[in-house]
Amino acid sequence: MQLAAYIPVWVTIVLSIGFAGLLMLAAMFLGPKRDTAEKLSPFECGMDPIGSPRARFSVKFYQVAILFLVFDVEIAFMYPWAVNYRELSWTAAGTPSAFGFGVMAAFVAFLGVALAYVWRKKAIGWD
Amino acid sequence: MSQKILDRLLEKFPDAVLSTSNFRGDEVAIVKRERALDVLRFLKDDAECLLDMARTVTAIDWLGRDGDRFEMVYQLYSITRKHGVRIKVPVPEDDPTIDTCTTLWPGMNWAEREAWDMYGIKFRGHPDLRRMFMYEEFVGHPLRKDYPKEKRQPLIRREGMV
Amino acid sequence: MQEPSKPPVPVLPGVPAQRTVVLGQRGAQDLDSDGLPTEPMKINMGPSHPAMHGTVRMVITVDGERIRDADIQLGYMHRCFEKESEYATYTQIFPYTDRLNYVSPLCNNVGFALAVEKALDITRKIPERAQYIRMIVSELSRITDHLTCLGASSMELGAFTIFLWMLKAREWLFTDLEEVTGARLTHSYVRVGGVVADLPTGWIEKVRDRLTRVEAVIDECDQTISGLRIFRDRMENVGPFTREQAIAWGWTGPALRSAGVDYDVRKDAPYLFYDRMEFDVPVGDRGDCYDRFMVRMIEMRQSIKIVRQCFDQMKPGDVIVDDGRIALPPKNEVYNSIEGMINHFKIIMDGIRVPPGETYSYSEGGNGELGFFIVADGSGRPYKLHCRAPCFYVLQTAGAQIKNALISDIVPVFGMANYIAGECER
Amino acid sequence: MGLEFTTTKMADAIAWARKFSLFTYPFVTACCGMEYMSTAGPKYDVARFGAEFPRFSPRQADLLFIVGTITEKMGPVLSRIYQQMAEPKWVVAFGVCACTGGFYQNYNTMPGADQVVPVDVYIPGCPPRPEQVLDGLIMLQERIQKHEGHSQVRYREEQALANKQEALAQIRLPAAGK
Repeated sequence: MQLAAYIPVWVTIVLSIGFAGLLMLAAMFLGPKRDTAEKLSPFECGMDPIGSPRARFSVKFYQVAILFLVFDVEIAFMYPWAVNYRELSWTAAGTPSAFGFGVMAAFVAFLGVALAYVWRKKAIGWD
Repeated sequence: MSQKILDRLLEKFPDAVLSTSNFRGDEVAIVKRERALDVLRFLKDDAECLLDMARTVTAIDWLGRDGDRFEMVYQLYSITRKHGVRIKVPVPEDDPTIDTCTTLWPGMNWAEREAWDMYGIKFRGHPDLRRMFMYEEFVGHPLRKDYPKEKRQPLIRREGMV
Repeated sequence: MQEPSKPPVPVLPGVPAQRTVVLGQRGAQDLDSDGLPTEPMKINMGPSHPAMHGTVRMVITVDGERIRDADIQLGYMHRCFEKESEYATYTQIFPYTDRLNYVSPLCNNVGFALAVEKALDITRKIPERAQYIRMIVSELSRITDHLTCLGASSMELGAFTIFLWMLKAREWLFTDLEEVTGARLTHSYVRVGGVVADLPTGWIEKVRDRLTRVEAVIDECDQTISGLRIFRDRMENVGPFTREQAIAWGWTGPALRSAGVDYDVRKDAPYLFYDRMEFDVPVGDRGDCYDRFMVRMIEMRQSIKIVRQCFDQMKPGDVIVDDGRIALPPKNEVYNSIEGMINHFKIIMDGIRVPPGETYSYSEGGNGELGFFIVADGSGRPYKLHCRAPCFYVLQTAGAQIKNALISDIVPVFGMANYIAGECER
Repeated sequence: MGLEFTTTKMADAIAWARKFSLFTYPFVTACCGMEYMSTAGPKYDVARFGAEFPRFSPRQADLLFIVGTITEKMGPVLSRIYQQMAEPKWVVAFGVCACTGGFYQNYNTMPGADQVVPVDVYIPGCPPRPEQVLDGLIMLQERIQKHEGHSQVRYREEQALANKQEALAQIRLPAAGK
């Protein structure tokens, strides 16, 4: 099991988490903390806040957010596929093969069914 | 060209119309306060006049004039007939109230709120008569002649600022 | 199924009597109800908000994204135009009128000058060239008004390039108007009886070529954005208004024309030389934001046509009425002759004496019918000066337009109402 | 030398970075807004000074651009937004109405925004030409570099006060010990 092949992946993960974490820690410790009651009150375009921000809001927000997540992840998977598309569509023997295209077509088709279902159920629009 | 509106007014409301005049081409009719709403309704619905657009509603503060201190001014116009007239209604100082005309022209809702805010004339039957521009804590009606121009009522000042 | 006896559902104080559910107690009607019960939330789109153009406070009661009720509060930019003008002479009021609708300041100047001239009854004595110059500068100012309104609204809907292109065209017009009036924005160029100074030499050729380039920018923006699917979806039937509603609510200008009423003061009650001009008035049909956008887009082209006709018909002549009681005498006369000095002193010190009386005069401003109601008492200062602000009445209906609309519809409605704080709150 | 040398150099370096990356909160109310558009527009591009990025939330802004007339009703709004901004923060009064109320001397116009918030740079003009605005911005950048902004001075005073109290506390401790 060539674990070594995954070293670049670990390196990027460590770097990204490290960099983000470092910045947040630096901001937390080095940044000046000068909180006043006025500064901590929620920003409501300069007026006194009405009602509490903890009020319950409509479930449709959650629905739209989850649907966005699904199709966003779908696009995220397309990136590595697109980068390796040239190798995927040639077999080792050098003859063109539809494997690369076929794999992604199937993937998109599955999610297309999901999109059709969601569209018909009108879960995407607001009303 | 809208002299015929004044003639119709005189013939329909001889008691309500106090006087009519024509200054620089503007036809003006001064109407008693009690009959003001009927006159306005007539002007709006009558086939001859059909004043379907009220341009603006404002008030004049004749401080120091004998007789009624305030005077409501209705500037009316008809888009189809292309003529217009100005109706003025004297309002006494001790009881500065008048019927609202938002039932005839809903567009005058804010104009009346501004007249209330600036001159202190109450409009009976107005949907929500609140101050149009000034803040609730403001005392007095600023456009009245006896309100000094620079009398501020500050809500907030930095320490050390007057 | 026997109805389980359950305690009455308590109504929370302060929240309007809407069907309120306490978690965990599901009544029978909740199971088969179409939507899940929601509670309205009050949101504060306060004065300092980009979509509110900085000075309108709106408290909206929102059910998720759907707006149930909107209460618009003004007053954050009330600069007491009417109180200030009661303490200023007629000539001193011109700078205040610049700052009413500061997007098309010259239309205000011309409107106020016409009102005072009507009160003085000298409308026919204004020299021809002054009237042509007034028409030219107010039409150029109208173009800058529409450029700013369309540019800012497109930017608020995401089309930042349209904003930059239109701002580029507006900069050209600002520099041209600056050559004539001396200021980019607050010109105070018009006076009672005429204008301050004649057009600089060679200005007309420069503006002729400039207008062709402005027209090219307008066409470019029109082709880019007017047909855009996303843009049309955001603008079409957002805040539609019928003819009767528009007239009843006092709409005028591009808003009223988008609702299907072809009322334009330049056509219905022509002032200056608009009756000699040949231009047409665009009229929409649904009265929604898209129609208001297109009406303004077409109106800009008509204004360019008017300016070109003015250039062709204009002849040299003096630019202000030569009446000592109204117009300041030329400078050499002021220093070299007693009458000139007396005239100059009288006009500056106690203003132009307007005979007692009340007049209402109106002209076509950037947003619609701009009226000035002057009560004169014979002194050099008006006893009362009321300004009919066109966007005051269009904004009044913004609450009704966005009822049952989505929160994102607030932006086009406010953009197309072309709410200008100075004019709306005077 | 030691810490002071680095801290002063470090503070100057940070000030240099801050002055060229001002995030402005455009508190736009009146006619000066049109000139603000032109300043941010293509011809007088304020992006050359790094101050072009408008942030419509006081949390993410460090420069409060007060553009236009401030009325009495707007006073509390302006004061709250100023207090909700994170230090260090600067305030520029754009136009004569924000500086002194301009030629609106009446019951609802506040005679200048400094009645409510401490202003660092005043840009006169009604409206000021875009070049004037850029000149005002350069003046502000010099102030930032020299650490003379109101919030910077206040921060230094508070540090000095804290250090003094700390020093006082140390002196008293041994006496209690004896």
